[in-house]
Amino acid sequence: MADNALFQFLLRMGDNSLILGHRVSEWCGHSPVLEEDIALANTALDLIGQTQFWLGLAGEVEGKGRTADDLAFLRDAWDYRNVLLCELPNGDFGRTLMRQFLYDAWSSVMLGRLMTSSNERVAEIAAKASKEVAYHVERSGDTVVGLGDGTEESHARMQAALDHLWPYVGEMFDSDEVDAAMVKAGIAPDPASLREEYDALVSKVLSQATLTIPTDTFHHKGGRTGYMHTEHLGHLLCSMQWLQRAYPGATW
Amino acid sequence: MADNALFQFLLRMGDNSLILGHRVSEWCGHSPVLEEDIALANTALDLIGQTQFWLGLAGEVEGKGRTADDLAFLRDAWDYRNVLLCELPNGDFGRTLMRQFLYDAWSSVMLGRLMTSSNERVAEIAAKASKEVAYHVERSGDTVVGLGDGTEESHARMQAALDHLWPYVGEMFDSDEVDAAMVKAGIAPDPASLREEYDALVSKVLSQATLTIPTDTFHHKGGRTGYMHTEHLGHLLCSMQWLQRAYPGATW
Amino acid sequence: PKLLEEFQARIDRDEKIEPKDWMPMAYRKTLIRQIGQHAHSEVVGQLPEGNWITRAPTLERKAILLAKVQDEAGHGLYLYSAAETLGVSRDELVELLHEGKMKYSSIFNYPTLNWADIGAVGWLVDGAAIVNQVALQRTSYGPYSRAMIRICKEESFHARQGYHAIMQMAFGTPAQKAMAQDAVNRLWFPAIMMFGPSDSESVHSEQSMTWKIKVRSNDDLRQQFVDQTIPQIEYLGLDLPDPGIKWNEERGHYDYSDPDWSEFFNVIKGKGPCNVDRLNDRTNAWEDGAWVRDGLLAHGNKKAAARTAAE
Amino acid sequence: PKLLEEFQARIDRDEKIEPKDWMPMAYRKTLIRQIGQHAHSEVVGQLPEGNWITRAPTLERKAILLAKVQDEAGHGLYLYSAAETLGVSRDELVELLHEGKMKYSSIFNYPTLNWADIGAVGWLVDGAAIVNQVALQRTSYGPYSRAMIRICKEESFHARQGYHAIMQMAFGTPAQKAMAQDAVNRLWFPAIMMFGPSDSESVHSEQSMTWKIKVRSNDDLRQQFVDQTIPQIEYLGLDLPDPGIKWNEERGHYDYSDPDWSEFFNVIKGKGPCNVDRLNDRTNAWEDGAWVRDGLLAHGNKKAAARTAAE
Repeated sequence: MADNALFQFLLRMGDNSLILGHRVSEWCGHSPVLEEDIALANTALDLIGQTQFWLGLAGEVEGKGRTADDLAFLRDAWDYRNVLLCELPNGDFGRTLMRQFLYDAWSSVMLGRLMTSSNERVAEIAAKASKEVAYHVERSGDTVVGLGDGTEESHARMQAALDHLWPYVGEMFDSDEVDAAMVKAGIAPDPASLREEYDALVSKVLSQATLTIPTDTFHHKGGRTGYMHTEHLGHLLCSMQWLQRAYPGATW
Repeated sequence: MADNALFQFLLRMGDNSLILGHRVSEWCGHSPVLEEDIALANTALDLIGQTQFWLGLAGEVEGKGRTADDLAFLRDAWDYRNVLLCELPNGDFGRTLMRQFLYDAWSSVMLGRLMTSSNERVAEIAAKASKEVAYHVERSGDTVVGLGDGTEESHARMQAALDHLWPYVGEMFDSDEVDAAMVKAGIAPDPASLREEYDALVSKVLSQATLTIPTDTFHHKGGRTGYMHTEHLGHLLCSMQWLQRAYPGATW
Repeated sequence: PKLLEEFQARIDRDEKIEPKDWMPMAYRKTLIRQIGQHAHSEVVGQLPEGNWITRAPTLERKAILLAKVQDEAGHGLYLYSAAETLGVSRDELVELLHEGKMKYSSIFNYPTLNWADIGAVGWLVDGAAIVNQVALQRTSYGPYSRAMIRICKEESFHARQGYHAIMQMAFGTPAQKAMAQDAVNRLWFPAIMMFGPSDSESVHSEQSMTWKIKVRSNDDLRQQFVDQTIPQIEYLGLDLPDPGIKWNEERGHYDYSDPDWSEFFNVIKGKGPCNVDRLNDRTNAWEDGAWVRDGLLAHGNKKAAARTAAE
Repeated sequence: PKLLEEFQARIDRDEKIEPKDWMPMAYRKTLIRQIGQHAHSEVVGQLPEGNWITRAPTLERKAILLAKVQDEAGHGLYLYSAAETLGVSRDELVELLHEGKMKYSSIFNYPTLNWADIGAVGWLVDGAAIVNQVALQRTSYGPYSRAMIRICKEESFHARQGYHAIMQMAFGTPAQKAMAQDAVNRLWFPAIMMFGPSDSESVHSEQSMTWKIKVRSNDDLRQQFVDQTIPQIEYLGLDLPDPGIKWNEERGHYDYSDPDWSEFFNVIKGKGPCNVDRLNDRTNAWEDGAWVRDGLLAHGNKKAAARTAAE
């Protein structure tokens, strides 16, 4: 069980960065200004890099000889363990950046804790990733502030983005037996324990952005357990996995 | 060569209806009014039915044991022989209906000729399909007229659709050695020979629609030879072929 | 009161009420709500299945699915027509849907996540709908009753096709069987919730029963569905989706666990997995299509004017 | 005329012209056109490669491709900055692009149709670009020359990566090799068209050579590219994409067939396979992003105003 729990935990980390990185990469060449094309490509690149580490380690822990690529390209939707937030369609640029900020904030808190993981490999990956994510959260936060406190239109769009995405935030703090096993082994914190730090960070930025956090505490779930993803994930996989599915066994 | 030419000819017929049918099916549940949801589903259904006949016969002629499904779901983009018109993205409803009309008109003329094919199987399929297509072209033609001669906005949109699609019409009348072989065998007409009847039909409807046919005679090509499809076809196949690619050998 | 008594007497004699007949305002309103929701359900119901049309695994499956979705849109049309006999237009009903003032069946707020879901929707969802609709063939309002008769025929066909589709999966490769199991697990409770809350909690039930707008109780219909479906799941060789399911010799029925009604009410309130997407899809389709409806209307008017001028 | 003589003398001495130096209007205009087109090419060039980012076959390939596209956007930035030193803003240039009044390299109007195209774009397209850009490192305008030096370094890296990617395909499964062959067949002529029409037909060449805005002739550069590329195609074990290719002992160069220049001019006129899609993608991105640019600008102004008020 301990190893399987660790495997699940690593899939969650890796699938989050894989799927969000994929979504962000969809922007390529289509963003509002050249600097954003660069920034979004850079974010996607970092996330794919983190994926290689997390899924690579997941494959090792699983011990069945699966590589990071096998895990990324040869599982079907229900075997993915990313939170729903990461798989939601991009929407407009505001929604993409809001999603990025809401995730970066979680990721920065999570990685900070993981740097002191009892598992050295996890701690190493976290240390490396956390430098990148510190930059991401600063950047996505600045953009959320700039657009939230920009024009009337940009404010309205950012509030709509926040309202749309907020019901997906809670899933990042859900806990189950996998998390309990991670806590027990000193590998990872209970996600619920990140909430306070997260709320402080997010509230500060969103208040600078003159945006209002919805009060409803309901949240969607089903991604991190794989029980019920959104319909969007399957479509994403059609593209992402196409070549590996159509030409099995080839080396690229 | 004769058999290979016939195979290519049948692929062209089957791929046209497959790819266009697929595009039309993307509208499901999203059209402007319920009657159109029904009509579009019906059109897609007929086109998929025609595909089963054309590709089924193609597989028989090829003689390698490939079924219509094998041909539909297990070829990659460059092996498709549909004209580019059929694979273009739907755009708005006007563009979809304009594309449908421009194709239906060609199809109705083509099938009329194929009913007297020297190849009995071809003649049979054509006879069956031509009844359906007679209805399609009447319907898509009526809609083009209704929208072309509707409001200022609908007129402008339909003219834009026609301008966008017209450079893809010419490919339907291109001829090559495959067509020459078909003509020689009395199986199918030279596509170039359909143009006069097509122009008469299309001009009549478009003039009722108060729309102006572009005068530029340039046309795109590369679909019916497979030499150069658009980038759109590959994305379409990612969805269309997903299950067959991801779960090879399964029966559905 | 006299009118009302006569009205009730006709209903009690199993006579059909027709559009031109006198009827109580509340009867009319309840019917409009019920038929409207039913119509909306057919329309919104295109979406979860449409989600797999572009990924149907064979040409035949694609054709079957297209035909089914086409039928559903057709059912939407019959039902809007039935509602129109009560003096409300289709556009009004559609507007109420888009404003969130009318509902559609909650089942369509659940996602279709693998190909077996398409079979399961036909088998379980249409299956549950049929149980309800067969009962409604005896409903007191004539046009609604006749729409139900017509719809039931097609729906039974869909349910059979759905069962065949999931059978193919359940008897297929291990991966296919896993998809079938996953589909049944996810859709079981949403399907049995389709009959609505327990009779004890159902708001509109009593009056509707008296008026024969409803003909059988929620729990009664649910039990029938459960009883007919369990043997089918067993035949497919799939695990039962609820550990509470077991045959109750005494009752002559299957026992089953109560679904999580708080989830049901959440979904009703707009918090199901797909509520936002479904309603967005519909409102976007409607708004994006405004120019089409306007264009065709304008053309129709021009033609009519030309005819008048020519006379 | 004295200024002009001095200017030409400086150029002849291989001195760099800098933004504040006097320069003839036509020199400035030619440079703006050339640098602007070059910048637009980097930006539009994101699209054909972006077309495969979501389908990259491994995590590493996806990362490499993302990094490359990011670099290209960066090159766009340097080049717009170089153009700005000539007194034209990035927004003005972008507007000209969107209005169809400025061009970008025609190569980006060809589609990327299989994964090997991504390798081929790096190897052939960036390869051809580099041949041109290496020459331009010696161009007379300082900021342009320096941008070229910086860009060349990254481009050589891309070209090498592209070659490795297509090597993997050419030495891979039969299907992969077929993709590689298909890519080379389709992209060969568009690639050699990148150097522009033959010297005899090139409109702007002579004056640009005198001013060292261009440093080597189109045909000269094209020959260099052909000579360096043929052995690579042979090394990959692929068929040559042009039956006219053969070694000419006497010239010490490869002979090759002239591309179909009518196609080239068609593409320039907007009739390439992807012109409409590429320009739509760019204009849509620009228009859809207007609220973002406006929002960030407004926020910047508020902050500046707040700082001023605080002082």
